[in-house]
Amino acid sequence: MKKIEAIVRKTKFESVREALHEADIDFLSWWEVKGQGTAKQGLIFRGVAYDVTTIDRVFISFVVRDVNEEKSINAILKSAFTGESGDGRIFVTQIAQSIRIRTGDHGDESLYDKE
Amino acid sequence: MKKIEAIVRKTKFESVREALHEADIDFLSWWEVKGQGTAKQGLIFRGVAYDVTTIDRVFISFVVRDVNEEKSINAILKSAFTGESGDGRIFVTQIAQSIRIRTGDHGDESLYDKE
Amino acid sequence: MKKIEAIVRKTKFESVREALHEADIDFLSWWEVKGQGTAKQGLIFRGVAYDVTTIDRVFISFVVRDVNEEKSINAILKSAFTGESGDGRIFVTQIAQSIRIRTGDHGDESLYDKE
Amino acid sequence: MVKKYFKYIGLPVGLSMVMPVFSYAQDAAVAAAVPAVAATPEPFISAGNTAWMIVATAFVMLMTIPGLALFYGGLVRSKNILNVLMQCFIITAVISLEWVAFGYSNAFGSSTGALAPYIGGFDWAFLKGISINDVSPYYISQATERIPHILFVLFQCMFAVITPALIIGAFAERIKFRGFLIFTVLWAIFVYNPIAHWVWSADGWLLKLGALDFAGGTVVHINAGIAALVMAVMLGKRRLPKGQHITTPHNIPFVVVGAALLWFGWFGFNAGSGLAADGLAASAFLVTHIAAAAAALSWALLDWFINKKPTVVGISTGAVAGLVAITPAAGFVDVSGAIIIGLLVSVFCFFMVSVVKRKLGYDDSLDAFGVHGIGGIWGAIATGLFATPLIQSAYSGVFAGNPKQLGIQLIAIVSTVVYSGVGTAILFKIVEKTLGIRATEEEEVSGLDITQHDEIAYSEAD
Amino acid sequence: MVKKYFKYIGLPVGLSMVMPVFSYAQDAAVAAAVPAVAATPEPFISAGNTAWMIVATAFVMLMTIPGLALFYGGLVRSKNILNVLMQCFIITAVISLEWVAFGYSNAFGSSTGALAPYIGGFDWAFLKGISINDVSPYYISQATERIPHILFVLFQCMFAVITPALIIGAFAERIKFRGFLIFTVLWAIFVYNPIAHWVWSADGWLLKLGALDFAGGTVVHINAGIAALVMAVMLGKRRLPKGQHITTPHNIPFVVVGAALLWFGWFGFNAGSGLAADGLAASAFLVTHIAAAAAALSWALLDWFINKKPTVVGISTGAVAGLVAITPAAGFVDVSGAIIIGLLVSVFCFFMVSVVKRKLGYDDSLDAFGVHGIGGIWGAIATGLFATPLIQSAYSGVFAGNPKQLGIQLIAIVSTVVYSGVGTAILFKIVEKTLGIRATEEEEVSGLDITQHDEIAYSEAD
Amino acid sequence: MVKKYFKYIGLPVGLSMVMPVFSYAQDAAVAAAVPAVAATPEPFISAGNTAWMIVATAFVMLMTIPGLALFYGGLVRSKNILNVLMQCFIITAVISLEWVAFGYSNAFGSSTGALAPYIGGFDWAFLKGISINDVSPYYISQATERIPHILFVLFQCMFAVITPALIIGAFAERIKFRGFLIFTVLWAIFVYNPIAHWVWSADGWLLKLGALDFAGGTVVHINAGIAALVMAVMLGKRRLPKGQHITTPHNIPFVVVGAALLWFGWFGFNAGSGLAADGLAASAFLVTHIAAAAAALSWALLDWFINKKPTVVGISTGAVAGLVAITPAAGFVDVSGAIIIGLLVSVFCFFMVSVVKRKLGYDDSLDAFGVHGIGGIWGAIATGLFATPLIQSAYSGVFAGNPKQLGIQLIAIVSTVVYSGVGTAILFKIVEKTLGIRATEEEEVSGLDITQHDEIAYSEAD
Ligand SMILES: Nc1ncnc2c1ncn2[C@@H]1O[C@H](COP(=O)(O)OP(=O)(O)O)[C@@H](O)[C@H]1O
Ligand SMILES: Nc1ncnc2c1ncn2[C@@H]1O[C@H](COP(=O)(O)OP(=O)(O)O)[C@@H](O)[C@H]1O
Ligand SMILES: Nc1ncnc2c1ncn2[C@@H]1O[C@H](COP(=O)(O)OP(=O)(O)O)[C@@H](O)[C@H]1O
Repeated sequence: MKKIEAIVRKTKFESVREALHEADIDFLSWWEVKGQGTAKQGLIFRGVAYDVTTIDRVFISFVVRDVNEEKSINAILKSAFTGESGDGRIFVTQIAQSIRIRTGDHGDESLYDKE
Repeated sequence: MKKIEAIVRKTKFESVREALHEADIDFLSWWEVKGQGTAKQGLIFRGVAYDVTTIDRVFISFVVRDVNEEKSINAILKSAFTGESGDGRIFVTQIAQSIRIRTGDHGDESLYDKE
Repeated sequence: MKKIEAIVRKTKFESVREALHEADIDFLSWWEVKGQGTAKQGLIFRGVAYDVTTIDRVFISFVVRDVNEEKSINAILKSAFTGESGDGRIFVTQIAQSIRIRTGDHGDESLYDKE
Repeated sequence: MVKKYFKYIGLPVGLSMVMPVFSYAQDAAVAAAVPAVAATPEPFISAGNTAWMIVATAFVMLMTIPGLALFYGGLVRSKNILNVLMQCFIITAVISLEWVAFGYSNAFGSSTGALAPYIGGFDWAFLKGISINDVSPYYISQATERIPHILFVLFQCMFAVITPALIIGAFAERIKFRGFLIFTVLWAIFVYNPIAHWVWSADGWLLKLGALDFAGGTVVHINAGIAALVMAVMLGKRRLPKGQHITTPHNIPFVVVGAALLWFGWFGFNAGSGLAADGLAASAFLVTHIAAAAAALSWALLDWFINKKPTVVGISTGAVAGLVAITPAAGFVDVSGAIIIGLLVSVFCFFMVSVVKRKLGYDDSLDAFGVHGIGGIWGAIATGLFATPLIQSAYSGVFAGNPKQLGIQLIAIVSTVVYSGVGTAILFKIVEKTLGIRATEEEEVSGLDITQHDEIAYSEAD
Repeated sequence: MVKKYFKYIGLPVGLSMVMPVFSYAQDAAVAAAVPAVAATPEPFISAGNTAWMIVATAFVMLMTIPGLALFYGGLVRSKNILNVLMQCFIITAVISLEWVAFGYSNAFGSSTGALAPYIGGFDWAFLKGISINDVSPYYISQATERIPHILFVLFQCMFAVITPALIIGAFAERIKFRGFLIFTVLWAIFVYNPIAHWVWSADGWLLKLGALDFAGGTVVHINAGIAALVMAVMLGKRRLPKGQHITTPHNIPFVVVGAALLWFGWFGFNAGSGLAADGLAASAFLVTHIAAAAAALSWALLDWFINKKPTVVGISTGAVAGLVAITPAAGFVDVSGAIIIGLLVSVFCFFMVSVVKRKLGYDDSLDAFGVHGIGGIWGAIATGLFATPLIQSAYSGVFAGNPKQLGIQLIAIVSTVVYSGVGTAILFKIVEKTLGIRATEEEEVSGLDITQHDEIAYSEAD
Repeated sequence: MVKKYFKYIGLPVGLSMVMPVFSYAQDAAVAAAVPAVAATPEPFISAGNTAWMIVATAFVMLMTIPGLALFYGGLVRSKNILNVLMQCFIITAVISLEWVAFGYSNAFGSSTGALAPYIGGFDWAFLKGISINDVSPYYISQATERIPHILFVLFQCMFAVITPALIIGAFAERIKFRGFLIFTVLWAIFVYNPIAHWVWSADGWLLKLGALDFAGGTVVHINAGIAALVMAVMLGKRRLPKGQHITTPHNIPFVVVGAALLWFGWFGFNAGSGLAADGLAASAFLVTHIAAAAAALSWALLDWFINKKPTVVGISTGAVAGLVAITPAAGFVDVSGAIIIGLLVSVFCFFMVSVVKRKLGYDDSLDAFGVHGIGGIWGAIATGLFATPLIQSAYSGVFAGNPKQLGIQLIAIVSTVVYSGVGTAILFKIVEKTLGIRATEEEEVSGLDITQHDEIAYSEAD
C-alpha cells in the first residue's frame, strides 16, 4: 500500500479530483496548506505591488493499493500540469497498515469497496 | 516508531481524543481536512436540497512507540465507530526518526515523558 | 529521500523558515494544526480564567535528499527552541518516490533546482 | 416608560365615534404631571417627533438582527452560529406578525372587567380602527406634539421582538428548532404581553401602582432574564467534553460588532422611549451612553485586577450590562446616577457569571440571566434609588426623598420574577411533553446548524 | 412614489426668475389630490421632515454598502467575495458622480418636445441653479412642509446607486471587472435614468398614465431583475466542476448581516419615499416591516415543508423578497395587504429559484432575477390589487373597486420589462464586442479576487 | 464648525443667575453673520433639529465602534485584531467618561484670564448647571431653533472619542495595552481638549482668527494624523520577518464593512456639524457623499493605472481619505469644490503611503498619518481655497475672492501640527519612561490578542 501525497495549485484541485475519479480513485482527503517554492504571488496593498513567496496550495493525500500507484500518479501529473512555475510535487510513501473503521477491514481490503 | 494517522468524523473527534487519553496517548496533532469517500452530506440552498461528496473530517496524526501501536488503533476503532458510511480510515507508517525539540531526545525517548 | 515533519510553535514558524532558508532549504509546505501535549494555554472568558490543552501549532512538511536531512533537523532544532514546554517534535520518514509535476523529474532530481 | 395615556380614538373612515375620549387615570403622585383635560390643546402629529421615532424604531430592530444575532452568534461554537442567527431572524418575523395580529392589542389595549389591569383585549387586533393619521394615545413628555399611533405600535413591536430573542442566550447550542419556535411564540403571548400590559398600558396595575420602568427593565430584561434562568435549569446542561464547562467563542469580532450595534440601537430603545425628540430624549440618550461607558470600563478593570488581563468579551459584556441596567432608569436619573448604575452593574454581573453560576451549576450558555436578569434587577432597584425630579419632576427615588418608590420597584420586580418564572416553566413543560425541546446528543455533537438547518456557516468548497 | 410635482424654481444668486412657477399636470384621477394653486401656502423647509429624510437617505446608502455587498458577498465562494464588494463599492462611487453630473437632471428634470415624457434634459446638470435652501419640487403628502431640493437629489442618488448593484447577483463570479464597470455606467445612463423619468418625474408618461410605484417596484426591482436575467443568459453559465450547478455560500453569517441591513435600510427606502415624517411614512414603515416578516416566515415554512428543514439563507432570501414586493405598494396598502403580499411573494420566488431556474437552465448566480424580478413584478401587480384609499385617498386598486389600476400596472410592468430587457441586451453586446466582459476560464477558476484585484480576502500570513 | 456662540446660561433649580447673557465675540468678517442681540427671539428646542442631532450623534458613535474598529481590525494580522477592537472599545468608554467629567468643560467652556483662548475651565464639569431643557449655546445656521445643550455635549463627546481612536492606526500591532491606555487618556486631556477649544469654542483663538473647520479637519484629522506620525516614529517599526515591510490584511471584508460604516457615520459627523436639519445640513451631506465618491474612484483609478489592478482596500482607503478631506470644508463648499477635493486627496494620500512612507522608513502600520494627516491638511487648505458664499454667505475662500482665508487656514494647520506633535512626543516619553509602551518581541510575535487579552479571535475548539 502506498500513500500518495500531492501538493497542487488551488485552481487545479478540481481537475485533479476529476482525473483521479476517472482513474477510479474515489477515496481521498485533502486540505489547504501554504507553500514556498519557486513561484511567487503578486499582491497590491495601498499603492504598493509586492510579491509574497507564501502561496496557498492544496495538499491531497490518499492511500492506494500498490497496483494503483502508477495510474494515480499519471492522473495527477496530467491534470495538475500547467508548465508554469508552481505546479507542485508528488511524494510516495510506503504504508505499513490500513484499516477501515466502519468495517474493520485491514490492508488492501480496506482500500476498495467490495460490493 | 509508528505514525498513526486517522481520518474521522468531526463529531467523533472528542470521543477519539478521550479514548486515546484512556489508552495513555496524550500527545497528538490534528487538523481539519475535506474528505471524499462513500458518504454524502445533504445541504439545502434556496429551495434545492443537494448532496455534496466533500465532507469535513478531522485528520489525527501522532507518533507512538511500536509497543503502543495496537492499543492506539483499538482505541480509535472503538471510539470513532458508528457503523454508518463515513467512519473513516486509519493508516500506519514506519517512522525513521523522532526528536523532541525542547529536550533534544531522539527515538523512543522523545515519545513519552520521562518524569 | 526523507520527509521531515516538524510541529512547532506558531510564534517560531518565521524563525524556522529563516533558519531553513539559511540551510538552503527553500521548498516547503506547512499548515496550521491543533496540538495536545504537555503545554497549556491560558484563556479568560467572562471572569473565568481557564486552561485549554488544545494549542495552535504549525505543521511543517518538506522532503529533502538524504544528504540534507541532518542540516535541516539542526536548523529546526536551533530555531524552534525556547526551552519552555511546548516546543514540539520533528519526525522523519523514508520517502519512496518524489516527482516534480512541472518538469516530470523523479527522485533526488525533483528536489532541487538544476539551474 | 411610565406612559401618559390619552385615549384618543382616531377617525377611521366609516367609524361613528368621533369624539376624543379622555380615560386617563393614575395614582395621585403621578397625576400631578398630567395637564387638566380642559386645557389640553388638540394633539397633532409632530414631524420632528415622528422623524426621531421612525429612526428609533429602526434602531431597535437593528438590535435584534444583526445586533444580538452577532453578539450571541460570535459567542457560540462555529457549528451552532446559524442556529442562533435563525432564531433571531425567525423571532423578528413571527413576533412582528403576532404583534399586529393581536399582541399589541393585548399588551396596550384595554379590556373590561377584572382582567383589565392584567391583559388587554382584542379591540386593536390587526390594528382595526387605527387609521394612519391617528395620533398615538401614548405619550410621555409631549402631550400635544405626538407621533402616529401606528408608529407607536411598530416601536413597541420591536420591543416585543427583542425580549424573547434575549432568552436565546440561555438555551443556545442545545435546543430543537421546532420546540424553540413554539415555546417562543407561546411565551410572547402568555408572558410578554401581560407583563407589558401591567407596566406600560394605561390600565396596567403596576403602572397605576407607580412602578417606574422607562424603557423595559422589568418588561424586557428581568422578564427575559428570569425566563432564561428557568430555561437553562430545565433544559439541563450542554453535553460538553468531559470536565469542560466553558466553551471558547468562535468569533470574537462578531461579538464586538454585535455589542457595538446593541449599544447603538439602544439609543433608539431608551431615548426613543420618551416618544419625542426633546430634552428628555436627549437626557435618556446621555445617561444611556454614560452608563454603558461606565459599565464597560468597570468590567475591563475587574478583568484586569482579578484575571490580570482586560478582555474584549469582558468589555463588550460590561457595555451590554450597563445598557441593561440604565434601561428602566433612563428617563429618571441624571449623569451621576448613570455613572453609579454603570460602575456597579458590572460588579454584580461579573460576580454572577464568574462565581455564582459555576457554584450553582446551571448552564446559562451565554449568560442571558447573568447579564439581563441581574442587570435588569439592579436597574429596577437603582431607578428607585436614583430617580431625580430634575429629569421628570413627578418622579423621585430614595435619594431624592421618596423611599416609597423603592418599595414599589421591589413589588414590580418580584411580581415580574414570579410570573415570568412560573409562566416559563409551565410553557417549557407543555412544549417538552408535546413536541420535544431538548436536542439529542447526536444533534448537539454534530452541531445545530447542520442538524436543524442543513447548512454550514463557513464553507470553502468550490 | 407617485410624486406630486410643484415646480418651484429656486432663487440662486444672480438668477432673475424669482416667481414660483406651477407646472404640474396629471390625469384626472390623480389631480384631485392636488391643492388648487391659489390656496397653496408658500412651501418651506421643515426641520422634522428634513431630519427624517437625511436619515432615510443614509439608510438607503447603507443598503448597498455594506448591506447588499455582504448579502451577495456571503453567498459567493470565498475566492470571489472581494470582487462583489468592489463592484458594490465602485458603483456607489461612480453612480453618485454620474447622478450629480447629469443623471438627476435626466431622470427628474424636464426636457422639451417629444422626448419630454421619456427623458429629462440637462438643466440641472451639476445641480446648476439649485441653491441649498431651495425646497424640493417633489413631494407626496406634505405640500407645504418640504425638504431641501438637494436632499431630494441625494435621496434619489441612493436609488440610482442600488439599482445597478442589484444586478450583480446575476453575473457574479464570472465577469471581467472592466467590462462590468463600463456596462454598469452605460446601463445607469441609458436604462435606469429613462425609466426613473417615466415613472417618477413630473413629465413621465407612466406617471401621467397613473402607474403606481411608491418606492421603486418597477424602476428599481423589475428593472434590475430583468437586466439580471438578460445578463445571466447572455454571459452564460459559470464554469463549475462537472455536474455541479449549485455553489455553497462561503459565509452565511455575512448573508444574514447583509439581509438584516437591507431590511433596516429599506425603512429609509420605503418610508422615506413619502418625503416626509408623517402618518404616511409611518404607514409605509409598518407595511414594509410586516411584509418582510410575512415573507420571511413564508419562505421558512416552504423550506420546512418541502425540504424538511428551515434554512437561514432561505429566511433571509424570503425577507428580501418581501421587501421587494412591498416596495411599490408601501404607500398604498394597509397591513392586511402587506401580509398577503409578503406571504405570497415567497411562494412565487421560491418556486422560481428552486424549480423554474433549473428547468430553464440559465445561471442567475445569486437569484437577482428570481428575487428582484419576480418579487418586483408581483409587487407591481399587487399594488394594483390591494391599493386602498384608506392610505392615500386618491389611489385605489382592484379590491377597492378600481379595476382599471391593474391594467395600468400591467402597462408599467410590460414597458419596463421590454425596455430594460432590450436595453440591457444592446449594452451587453456593445461592451462584449469592444472590451470583453466574460471572465476567462483561468480567471474564473483562480477566482476574481486574485485575478481582478490582486488581493486575497482572508489571509493568515504574518 | 465655526460655531456661533450664544451663551445661554440655563436655569437649574437653585441657581440664581437667570438672565441669558450674551458673550459672543468674533472678528469683523464673521460677526456680520450674527444677528443683533436685541432682535434675537428666544431660542427654543426644535423637535426636528433635535431628532436629527440625536441620530447624528449615534451615527458618529457608530464610526468608532464598530466602524473604525472593523476598518483597522481587518487590516491587521489575525493575531492582533482583538487588540485593535479593544482599543476602540475602551476609548469609547473612557473618553466618554472623561468628557462628561471635565473634557467638555475644558473644550467648550469658558475660563478667565490669559488662558481663556486656549483652554476652558471646569464650570461645566460633570455637566453641572446644565439642565435637560436648556438650549445649546452653540449653533450654526439656526439661531432660534436649537437643540438641547446636553445633546450638543454628547454630539461633541463622539468627536472626542473618535479622534484618539484614529491614532490607533499608527501604532497598531506593537503597543502594550496599559501604555496605550494611559497615553490615550493623557492625549485626550492635554492635546485634544485644548485644540478643540482653540477652534470651536466661543473663546478659542483660532475661531476668533476666523479659521474655518466645519467638522474637524484640524481638531480631529490633522491632530490625530500628526500624533500618529509622532507615535509611529517614536515607537519604532514593527518586528516583521526579515526583508518584509508590508503585512497582508487578514480580513478585507471587515475593512470594507468598516469603510462603509465610516462613510455612513460620517453623514452624522459632517451633516450634523450644522447642529440643525436644514439646507446647510443637506448641503454638508451632499458634498460629503460626493467627495467620498470622487476620492474612492480616484484611488481606484490610480491603482488601476499604476499597479494594473483596482483594489478593494484601495477604494476603501480612498473613500475614507475623501471623507477626511471634505470634513473641514463640508459647510463651506459646493458640489464642484467637493469633486475637486475628493479627486485630489487620493492623489496626495496615495503618493504618501506608497512612495513617501517607504522612502522615509517610518512604520505607520495602517496609515493613520498618511490618510488622516495628509487628507486633513489638504482639506484645511482646500477649505481656504474653495469656500463659497453660496453656502454660508459669511465665508469665502481664495477662489471666491478672499485670499486672506488661506493664510488663516495655514496658521490653523501649523499651530495644530506643532502643538499636537510636541504634545504627543512629550506624552509618549512620559508613558514610555514610567509604564513602558512598546510591546516586547515575544508579545509582538505571539500577537497582542493572546498576550494582552488572553483571548483568541477565531477559535474552532469544541
Ligand atoms: N521539497 C518539498 N517539500 C514539500 N513541499 C514542496 C517541496 N517542493 C515544493 N513543494 C510544494 O510545492 C509547491 C510548488 O512548488 P514550486 O517550487 O513553487 O513549483 P515548481 O516545482 O513548479 O517550481 C510549493 O509551494 C510547496 O508547497
Ligand atoms: N484511501 C483513502 N485515502 C485517504 N483518505 C481516505 C481514504 N479512504 C477514505 N478516506 C477518508 O475517510 C473518509 C471517510 O471515508 P468513507 O469512504 O466515506 O467512509 P466508509 O469507509 O465508512 O465508507 C473520507 O471522507 C476520506 O476523508
Ligand atoms: N507524539 C506526537 N505525535 C504528534 N504530535 C505530537 C507528538 N508529541 C507532540 N506533538 C505535537 O507537539 C506539540 C508540542 O508538544 P508538547 O508536548 O506540548 O511540547 P514539549 O515536547 O515541549 O513538552 C503538541 O502540541 C503536538 O502538536
